[in-house]
Amino acid sequence: MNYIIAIIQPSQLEAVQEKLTAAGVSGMTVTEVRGYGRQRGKTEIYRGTEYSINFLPKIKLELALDDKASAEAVDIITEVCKSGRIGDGKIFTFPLTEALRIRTGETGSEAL
Amino acid sequence: MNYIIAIIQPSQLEAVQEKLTAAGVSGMTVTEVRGYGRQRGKTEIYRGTEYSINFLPKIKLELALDDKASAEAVDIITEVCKSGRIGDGKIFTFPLTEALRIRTGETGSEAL
Amino acid sequence: MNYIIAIIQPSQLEAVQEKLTAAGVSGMTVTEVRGYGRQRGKTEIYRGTEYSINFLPKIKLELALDDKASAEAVDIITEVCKSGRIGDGKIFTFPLTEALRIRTGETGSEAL
Amino acid sequence: MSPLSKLFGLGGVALAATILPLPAMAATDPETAFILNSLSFLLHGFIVMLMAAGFCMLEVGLVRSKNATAQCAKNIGLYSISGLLYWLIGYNLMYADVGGYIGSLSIWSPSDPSITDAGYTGDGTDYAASSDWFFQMVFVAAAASIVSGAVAERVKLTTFFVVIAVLVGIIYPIQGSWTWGGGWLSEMGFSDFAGSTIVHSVGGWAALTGAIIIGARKGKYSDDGSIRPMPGSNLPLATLGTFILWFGWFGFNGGSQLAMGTAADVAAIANIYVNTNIAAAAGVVVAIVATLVMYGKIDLTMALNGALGGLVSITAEPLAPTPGIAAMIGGIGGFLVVLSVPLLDKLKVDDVVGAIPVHLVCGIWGTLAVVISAGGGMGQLMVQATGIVAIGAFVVVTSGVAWYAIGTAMGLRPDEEAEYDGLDVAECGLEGYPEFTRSS
Amino acid sequence: MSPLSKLFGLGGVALAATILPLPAMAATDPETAFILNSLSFLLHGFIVMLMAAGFCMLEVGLVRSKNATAQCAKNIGLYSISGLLYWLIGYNLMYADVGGYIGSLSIWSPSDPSITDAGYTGDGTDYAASSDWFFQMVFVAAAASIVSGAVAERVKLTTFFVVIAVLVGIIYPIQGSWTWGGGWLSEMGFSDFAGSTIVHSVGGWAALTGAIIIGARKGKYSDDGSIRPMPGSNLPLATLGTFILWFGWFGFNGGSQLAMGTAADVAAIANIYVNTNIAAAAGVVVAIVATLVMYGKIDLTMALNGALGGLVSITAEPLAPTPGIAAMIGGIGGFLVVLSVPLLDKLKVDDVVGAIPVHLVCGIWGTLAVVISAGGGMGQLMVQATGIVAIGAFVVVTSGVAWYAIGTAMGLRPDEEAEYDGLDVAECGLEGYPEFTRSS
Amino acid sequence: MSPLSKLFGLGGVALAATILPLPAMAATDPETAFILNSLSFLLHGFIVMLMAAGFCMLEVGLVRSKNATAQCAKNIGLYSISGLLYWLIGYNLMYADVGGYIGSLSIWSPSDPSITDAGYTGDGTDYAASSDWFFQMVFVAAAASIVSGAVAERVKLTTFFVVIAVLVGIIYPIQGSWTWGGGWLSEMGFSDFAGSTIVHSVGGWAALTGAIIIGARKGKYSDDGSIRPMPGSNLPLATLGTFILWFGWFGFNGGSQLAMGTAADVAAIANIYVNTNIAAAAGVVVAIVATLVMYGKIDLTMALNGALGGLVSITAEPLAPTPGIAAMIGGIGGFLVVLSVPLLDKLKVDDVVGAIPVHLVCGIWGTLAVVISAGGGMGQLMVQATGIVAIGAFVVVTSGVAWYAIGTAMGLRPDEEAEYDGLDVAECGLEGYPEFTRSS
Ligand SMILES: Nc1ncnc2c1ncn2[C@@H]1O[C@H](COP(=O)(O)OP(=O)(O)O)[C@@H](O)[C@H]1O
Ligand SMILES: Nc1ncnc2c1ncn2[C@@H]1O[C@H](COP(=O)(O)OP(=O)(O)O)[C@@H](O)[C@H]1O
Ligand SMILES: Nc1ncnc2c1ncn2[C@@H]1O[C@H](COP(=O)(O)OP(=O)(O)O)[C@@H](O)[C@H]1O
Repeated sequence: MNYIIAIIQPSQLEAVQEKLTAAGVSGMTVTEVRGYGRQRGKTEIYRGTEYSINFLPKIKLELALDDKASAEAVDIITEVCKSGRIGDGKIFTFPLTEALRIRTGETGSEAL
Repeated sequence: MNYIIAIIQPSQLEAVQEKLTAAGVSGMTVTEVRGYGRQRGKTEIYRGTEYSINFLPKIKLELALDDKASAEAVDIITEVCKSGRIGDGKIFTFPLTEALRIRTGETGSEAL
Repeated sequence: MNYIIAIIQPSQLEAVQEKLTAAGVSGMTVTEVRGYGRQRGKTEIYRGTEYSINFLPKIKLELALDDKASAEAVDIITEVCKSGRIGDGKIFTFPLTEALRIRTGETGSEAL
Repeated sequence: MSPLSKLFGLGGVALAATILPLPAMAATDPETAFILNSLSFLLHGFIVMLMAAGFCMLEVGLVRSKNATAQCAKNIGLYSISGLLYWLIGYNLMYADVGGYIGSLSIWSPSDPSITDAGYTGDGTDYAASSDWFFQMVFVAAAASIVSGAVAERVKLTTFFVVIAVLVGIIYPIQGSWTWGGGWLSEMGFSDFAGSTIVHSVGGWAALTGAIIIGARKGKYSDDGSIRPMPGSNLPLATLGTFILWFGWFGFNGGSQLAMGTAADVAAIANIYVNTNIAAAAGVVVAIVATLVMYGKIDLTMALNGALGGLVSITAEPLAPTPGIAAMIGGIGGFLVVLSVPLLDKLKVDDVVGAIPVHLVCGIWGTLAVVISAGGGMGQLMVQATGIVAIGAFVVVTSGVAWYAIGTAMGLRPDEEAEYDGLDVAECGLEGYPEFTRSS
Repeated sequence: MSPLSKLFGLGGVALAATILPLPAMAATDPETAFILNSLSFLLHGFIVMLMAAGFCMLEVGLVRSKNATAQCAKNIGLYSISGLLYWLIGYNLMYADVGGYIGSLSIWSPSDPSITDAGYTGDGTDYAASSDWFFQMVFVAAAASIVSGAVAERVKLTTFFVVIAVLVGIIYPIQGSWTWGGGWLSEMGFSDFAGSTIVHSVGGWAALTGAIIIGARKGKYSDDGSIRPMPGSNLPLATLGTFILWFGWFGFNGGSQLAMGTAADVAAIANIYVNTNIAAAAGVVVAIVATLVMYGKIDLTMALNGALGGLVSITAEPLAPTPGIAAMIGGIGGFLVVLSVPLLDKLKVDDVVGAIPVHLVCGIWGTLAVVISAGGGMGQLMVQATGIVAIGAFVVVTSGVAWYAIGTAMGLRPDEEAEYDGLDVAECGLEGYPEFTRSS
Repeated sequence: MSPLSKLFGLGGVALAATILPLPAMAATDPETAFILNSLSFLLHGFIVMLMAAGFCMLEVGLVRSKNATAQCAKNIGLYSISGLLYWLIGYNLMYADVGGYIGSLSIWSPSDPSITDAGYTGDGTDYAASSDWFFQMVFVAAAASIVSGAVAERVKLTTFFVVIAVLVGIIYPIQGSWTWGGGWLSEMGFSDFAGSTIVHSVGGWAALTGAIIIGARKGKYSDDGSIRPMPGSNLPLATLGTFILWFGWFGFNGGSQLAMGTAADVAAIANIYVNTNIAAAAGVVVAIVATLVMYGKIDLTMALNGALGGLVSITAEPLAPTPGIAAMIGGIGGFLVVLSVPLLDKLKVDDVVGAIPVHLVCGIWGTLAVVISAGGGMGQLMVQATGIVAIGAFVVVTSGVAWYAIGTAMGLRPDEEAEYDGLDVAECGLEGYPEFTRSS
C-alpha cells in the first residue's frame, strides 16, 4: 500500500477529484496549505508600501492506495494538474505499513 | 517508532484526546481537513438551486509513537470513534525513521 | 530521499523559512495545526467561567529532501526554533519512496 | 383609554410642564406642537427600529459560527412577526378601551380626528396616530429580541417564531395595558417611564422561562459540575450591536417622553439623553473595573453587557435623576451584570448572550431604583415591587405555557446531531461564514 | 419647473392637505413650516444616506470572500461618484426647466430666494434648496447601488465606475425628469410616490442589462445545464445590510412626502412609516413560509430579499393603502422574489445578490399595485404600464449602450485567472479578510 | 461665557441671519425656536454618537485579528470614559466662565432658566442645556477615538484608558475653551466651525505623540529600512465604519450651526450637508484615482481614508464654500492622505489606521482652507496658523507628558510575547474571532 501526498493548485481540486473518483478512487483527504517553491509569491502594495507574499495557497491531497491504483492516481493527478507553469505542484509517495477502517475494523487493502 | 494518521469525525476529537492522554500518550497534532469517501456529502439548496457538498469536515490526528504504544493508540481511536455509521474514518500507520525534540535535542523514543 | 515533518512555534516560521532558503532548500509546505503536548494550554476566563485551552496553535512544516540536505535542514530547524522552553516542537523524519514534479514529470531528487 | 395615559406614572416634571398655562405670545402653536409631538415618535421610533439590527449583531456575534445564519433568521423573522402581530392584535389589546386588565381584541387602524378638511383642529397635545403605533411597535420588537438571544443555538426556528407571535400578540400587550394602557397598575401608581419592567423584564422573564424549559446547549454543563464556555464567534459584531443598541436607546427613552411640542418637553428629552448616556457609560466602566479586579483581564463581553445593563437600569426613570444619580443607577446595573452572569451558569441556566442578567436583573433593579431618583418612599417601593411581581408572574406563567405547549406540538429542539452540526445547516441549509469557519 | 412638481402624481391626500385653507390661529406659521419641510428632507435624507452602508454590507455579505474588498471599493466609489455627478449634471437635468423630456445641462448650486436680509418671506410651502438636493442625491445613489450588487465578482472596477457615472449623471436624471421633474409622464398622470419604478426599476433594468452583457461568473452555469451556487461569505453582514436598508427606507418613503409643515403632512409621513414597515414584514414572513414549504428549510438570503421585495413593492404608493393592503402588496413582493430568484438562474442571468428580483420585479409590481391602493382603475393601470415600459425601454437601451461602449473601450471583465483568484487581489491588491479565508 | 460663543468666529452668513430683524407675522415663535434649536442638538448629537461605532468598526477592521477584541474594548471604554469625564470636569472647564485660557473646575449639571412654571420665557435663541452638553460630549468622544486607532495593537489597555481620561477631562477642554469657550483664540478671530483643529487635529496630535512615545509594532520596521505591512483583518467592517462616520458627519458639521430656529439656520444646515457630502465624495474619488495612477490598483483603505480626509478638511468651514470649493477642499484632503500615509511609514511612525494623515494633516489643511472659502486674506491666514500652532504645541506637550508619565507609572506596552500572541489573549482573555483566525 502507498500513501500519496500531492500538493496542487487550488483551482485544480475539483477536476482532480472528479477524475480520481471516475477512476475508482473511493476516498481522499484534503487540506488547505501554503506553499513555498520556485513559484515566487506576488508583490503587493498596501497603503503605499511594497511587500512580497512568500507563501501561496495550495491544496494538499492525501490518498492511501494499493500499489497499482497508486501509480494510476499519480498519472491522473499529473495529467489534470499539469499546466506547464511554475507552481503546478509535487507528488510524494510513501510506504504505508497499515490501514484500518474504523467503522468495520477491516485492515489492509480492504480498508481503503 | 510509528507515525499514525487518523481521520476522524470532528465530534470525536475531544473524547479521543482524553482517552489517549489517559493512556499515556503525551503529544499529538491536529489538523482540520475535508474528506471525501463512502459517506457522501449532503445536498443543500441555496436560493432555490440544489447543490451537493462533496467534502465533509474531518479531523486529522497525527501521533508519533513507540511500536507498542501505537498499537494501543490504534485500539483506543477505533474504540472511541466507531459509531458504525459510514464516515467514521480511517487510521493509517507509517514507519518513522527518526524523531527529535527541538527543545532538548533528544531523539528516538525519548523525543516522543 | 527523506520527508521531514516539523511541528514548530508559529512565531518561528518566518525565521526558519529564511534560513532554510538561504541554505538552498527550494520548497516547503506549511499547514496551520493545533498541538497538544507537554506544553499545557492556558487557562482563560470567559464571562466568569474558567476553562482551559488544550490545543495550542502550531505550524507544521513539510519538506521533501535529499538525505544530505535533510540532515542539514533538521539542524537548521533545531537551531532556529530552540528557545529551550516547553513547546518548541518536534521534527519527524520519514522515508520517501518517490517524488514527482507535476510541471515537468521529473522524479527523484530532480523533483525536489 | 388612549396611549397618552402612558404619561401617568411618570415623575411630575414632564407632566407638570404639559398642563401649565403658557404665555400666549411666545408659545408654540397647536399645529406645530402636533407636528413636533409626532416627529418625536417618528424619529425616536426609527432609531429604536435600528435596535433590531443591534440585537441581531449582538446575538450573532455571541453565538458560535455554526449558528450564525439561524440567529440572523430568528432576528429578522421576529421583527417582522412583531410588526404584523402588533397591528393585528397587540396594539388594541394594549391601548384600546383598557378596562383595567386588558384592552380590546381588534385590528388597529390609523385615525387622526383632529385633522379635518378645514385643517388641524386639535389643541396641540395629540399626535399622528400612526406615529404612536410605530413607536409602540418597535418597543414590542425589542422585547421579542431579548428572548432570541437567551435561547440561541438550540431551539427550532419555527417553534420559536410561534412562541414569539404569542408573546408579541398576546402576552406583552396584556401586561402592557396594566400600566401604559391605563390599567390597574397605572392606577396604583406603578411607574416605569420607558419600560425597564414592561419591556425589558418581560423579555427577560420570557427568556428565562424559555431557557429553563428548553434546557442548556449540549455540552455546556457536564455532570461533574464543570462548565464549558462556548465563546462568541465574532466579537466585533457583538460590539457593533451594542453601540447600535446604545444609539437606539436615545429613541427608546427620549421618545417615551411622548411629546416634544413644548420647551419643557424638549428639555426633558435632552435630560433623558444625558442620563441615558451617563448610566450606560457608568455600566461599562464598572464592568471593566470589576472584571479587571476579579479576573485580571478586561472581559469585553461583560463590558458590552455592562453598557446594556446600565441602559436597562435607567430606563424605568431616565428623566428625574441628576447625572450623578444616573451614574450610580447605571453603574450598579453594570455590576449586577458582572455578578449575575456566572451565577446563572452556576444555576445551569444557559443564557447565550447574557439577556437575563441585562434585561431581567437590571430591569428589576431599575424599576426599584425609581424610588431613589423620583422619590415616593416605602409606599412607592411597594407599588414598584407589586408591578414587578405581578408582571413577572404573569409572563412566567403565560410564556411557560406557550413554550411548553408549542414546544410539545412542534418540537422544541433539533436532534443532537443537528445541534452539533449547527442550526445553520439543519434549519437554514446555509452556513453564515462558509469560507471562514473551522470544523470545530 | 421646480422639484415641487414631484408632488403632482401623488394620491390626493397629501396634496389636498397643503392647499386647504387652515384656521389662522392654530396653524403653523410659514417660517416654521419652511424649517420643518427642510428638516424632513435633512433627516430623512441622512437615513437614506446610510442605505449606502446597507447596500454595501448586503452585497459584501453575499459575494465570496475573495471579492469582498472590491465590492466595498465599488460601493464607496459609486456613492461618491453619484454625489459629484448629480451636482455637476444630474440634478438640473432632472429638475431645472424640464420641457417634457429633459431638463437643462448646468451645474446645480443652492439658492434660497425666500430667505432675505429681512428674514424669511415665503409662504411656508417651500424648503431649503440644499435640503432637497441632498434628498434627491441620496436617491440616485440608491439606484446606482442596485447595479453593483447584480454584476458583482466579475466586472472591472474602473469600467463599472464609468458606467455608473453615465447612469447617475445622464440616464437616471433624464427619465426622472419625465415624472418628478414634471415632464410628460407626470402630465399623463403616472404615479410613483417614492420611486418603485423611477429609482428601483431603473437600477434593476441597468443591473439586468449589465448582467446579460457581462455574462455570468465563471463556473456558475455548466454546459450540462447544472447551476453551481456560490454561497455568500458573510451572511451576518448581509443581514445587517438588510436591516440598515429597512431603516433607511423610512427616510426613502417618508421623506418623499416632500413636506412636514402641516399636521396633515406629518400624519401622512407617519402612515407611510407604518405601511412601509408592514409591507417589509409581510415580505419577510411570506419568504420564510415559502422557502420552508418549497425547500423544507428557511433560506435566510430569501428572507432578506423578501424584506427588500416588500419595501420596493410599497414604494410606489406607501401613503394611500390601509395596513392590510400594504401587507398584501409587500407579501406578494416577497413571494415574487422567492419565485424569480431561481427563475433568473434558469435563464442563466447571474445576479449575485438578487437585485433584479428585488428591485426590478418588485418595482414593476409595486408600480402596478398603485391602482389597487390608490384607485384609478383600468385607465390608471394603462398609465402605470406606460411609465414602466417607457422607462424600462429607455434604461435598457441607454445603459446597454453604456455597458457595451465603455466595456469595449476599457475592458469589461478581468481575465480568467484574476477572476479565479478574486477581484480583491487583481483589482485592489488586498484581501478583504486576509487572515480568515480558506483557499477554496 | 456660554457655549453660544462658539458662534463667534464663524463666517458671517449664519451669524448675520440670527440677528436680523424678522417680520413679526411669518416668523417662528420663540418657544418653537427653542424646541428646534434643541432638537438640532439632539438629533445631530445622536448621529454623531453613532460615530463611536464607526470609529470602532474602522479600527477593528484595520487591525490584525489577534487584536480585535482589545480594539473593541478600547473603543467602548473610551466612549464611556469620555461621557463621564466630560460631565465631571470637561464641560465646565471648556465653557463655564472662561477667562481667556481656561474655564472653571466644577461638575456640570443641567439648568434651563428660560423654562419656568409659567412656561417658556426665553427669546428663542437658546436651547435646552442638556441638548448642548450631549452634543459637546459626543465631540470629545470623537477626539478620543482618533487616538485609539493610531496606537492600536501595542498599548496596554489600562494605560490607554488613563491617558484618555486626561485627554478628555483636561487637555481637550482647555484648548477648546480658547475658541469655542470664548477664550483668547476666539477673540483673535480664529475660525474653526466644527473642529478641524479643535477636535480632529487635537486627536491627531495626541495620536502622533502617543505613536512616537509608544513606538512601532514589533516587526513593523526592520533595521534594514524595510517596512512590513500588516494588513487589516476585516476590510468590510472598516468600510462599514467609514460609512457610519460619513453619516455621523452630517450631525458633526450640521449640528455645529448650533441653531435651527430660523429659516436661515435650517438653510445653513442644508448647505453644510451638501458641502460635507461633496467634500467627502471628492476625497474618495481623488484617493481612488491617485492610488490607481501611483500603484496600478485601487487601494480600498486609501479610499476610506480619503473619505475621512475630505470630511476633516471641510469641517473647519462647511458652510461658506460653494459646492465647487467644497469639492476642491475635500479632494485636496484626499490627496494629502494618499501622500502622507507612506510618508509616515518612511518616518517610522506606526499609525495603524491612518489617523494622523486623516485627522492631523487634513485638520491643518482644512483650518487653513477657511481662508479660501470664507475669505479674510493674509491676516486671517496668520490667525488660523496661530491657532493651529498654539493648539498643536499645547496638545503635544500635555499629551506627551501624559503618555510618558502614565506610561512610566503603569507600563506602556505588553511584553513581546503578549504582543506577538495579540492583545486579545493578553489583555482580554478572549479572541475576537476564535473560530476564524489562522495562527499566523
Ligand atoms: N521540497 C519540497 N518539500 C515539500 N513541498 C514542496 C517542496 N517543493 C515544493 N513544494 C510544494 O510544491 C509547491 C509547488 O512548487 P514550486 O517549486 O512552486 O513549483 P514546481 O513544482 O512547478 O516547480 C510549493 O508551493 C510547495 O507547496
Ligand atoms: N483512501 C483514502 N485515502 C485517504 N483518506 C481517505 C481514504 N478513504 C477515506 N479517507 C478519509 O476517511 C474519511 C471517511 O471515509 P468514508 O469512506 O466516508 O467512511 P468509512 O471510513 O466509514 O468507510 C473520508 O472522509 C476521508 O477523509
Ligand atoms: N508524539 C507526538 N506526536 C505528534 N505530535 C507531537 C507529539 N508530541 C508532541 N507533538 C507536537 O509537538 C508540539 C510540542 O510538543 P510539547 O510536548 O508541547 O513540547 P516539547 O516538544 O518542547 O516537549 C505539540 O504541541 C504537538 O503539536
